[in-house]
Amino acid sequence: MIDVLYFAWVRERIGLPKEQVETSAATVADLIEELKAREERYAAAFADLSALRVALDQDLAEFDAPLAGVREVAFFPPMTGG
Amino acid sequence: MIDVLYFAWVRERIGLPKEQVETSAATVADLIEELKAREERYAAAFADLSALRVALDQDLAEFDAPLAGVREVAFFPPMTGG
Amino acid sequence: MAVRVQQEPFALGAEVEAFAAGRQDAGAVVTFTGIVRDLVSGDLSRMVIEHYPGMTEAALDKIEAQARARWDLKDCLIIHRYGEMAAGDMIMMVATASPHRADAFDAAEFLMDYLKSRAPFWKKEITAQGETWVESKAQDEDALARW
Amino acid sequence: MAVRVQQEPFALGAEVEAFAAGRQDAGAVVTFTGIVRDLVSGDLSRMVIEHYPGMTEAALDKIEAQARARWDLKDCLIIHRYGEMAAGDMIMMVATASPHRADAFDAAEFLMDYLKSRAPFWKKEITAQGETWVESKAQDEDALARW
Repeated sequence: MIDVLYFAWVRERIGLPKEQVETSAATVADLIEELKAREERYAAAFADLSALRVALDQDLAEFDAPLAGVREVAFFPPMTGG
Repeated sequence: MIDVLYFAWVRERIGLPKEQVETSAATVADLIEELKAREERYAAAFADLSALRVALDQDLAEFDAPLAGVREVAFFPPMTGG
Repeated sequence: MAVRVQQEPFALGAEVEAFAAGRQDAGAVVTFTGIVRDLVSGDLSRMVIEHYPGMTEAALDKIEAQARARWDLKDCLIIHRYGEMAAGDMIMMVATASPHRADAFDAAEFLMDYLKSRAPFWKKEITAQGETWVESKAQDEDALARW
Repeated sequence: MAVRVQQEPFALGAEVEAFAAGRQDAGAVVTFTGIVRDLVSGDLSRMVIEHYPGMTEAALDKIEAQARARWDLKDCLIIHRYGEMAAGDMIMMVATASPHRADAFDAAEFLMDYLKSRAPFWKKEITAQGETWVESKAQDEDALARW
């Protein structure tokens, strides 16, 4: 069981800020494939990975990063602070 | 007749902030030679021109600049504002 | 050294005054303040900033630690707001204090460059025409390359 | 746009607050503040700043006009004090406001670099050991080359 968080337009497109996902995905990319297979809104949100960023346990990561031991995955667009 | 101003250690070395000088010097360098010939304190103040700056009518200038039409000459060390 | 992530406004003048007051260890203090611009002239617009509680503080702490490791900083402050703001409202500020003018400037620019692209904030502009998520700029990502 | 040369202290917080308040035309405000450092640790020291009345204002106006010609500045402020100051006292400040963060930073650094070497101010440090005119640094002159 893993917490999956969505922010900004990713959150709006998927329609929720957070959910718990039962998964045995080995990497972030695998998890994304599982989510895309669920419903159209996920497929839409994850259509262009170059427009997305991912954080594992609140640290920026790559899409090929392993999920072993990870408790929180967050997906969001490039940040626009400052 | 020209107003000659001194600032910072130039003022302290020469012993006054301002004086009127009767001169027919063609350039700043000529004026400096006239002043140096006057007294030891002038010779001391103008000993090293690389440590000095000059302004003509409140605008930075070079030592070979002409004095024609100039009403105010100021000598001072490199500036240390900020 | 302080990092604050908050919804409520901050008092820029009081913050800067307190940061710089009586500072005898550092002759140079630089501040940057980000303000909501009225992008759509004459239009009543708002901005909403979303953030990632927990990660935001961790990211800002990390950016601040990098700045302190890299430059001679006697003090450093980062304040960033989230929530709803109107045009003219202050979004965030950074302040740096150093014995060296170049260090104070460079560290403040570094903090801003990293904060723009590495701290989990997202801006949304709301105007009469609708809502738009602000897109990140390639030049903001490129700005990181100089450090 | 303002240049102020004055003996009396200025209120940094109030100045920054007034400069940035409600500014909808420029999302980026940068300030630099120069403070008297206690160079001789534990020693009661003072600083005296001499200037060239008339030329000082003209030089600062010129530097400010150059900055405005070069960057997209919506506003610009220079305050510089002269006379006697104690460690911890504020000597001067500059502030810049621009729609672009890089412009606000660059213009503030430009103002500082030129102000250091081209505005007629001279600093003298007074300690128990005596009085010393602060010497200009080669690096301050070199800093002008980048603009």
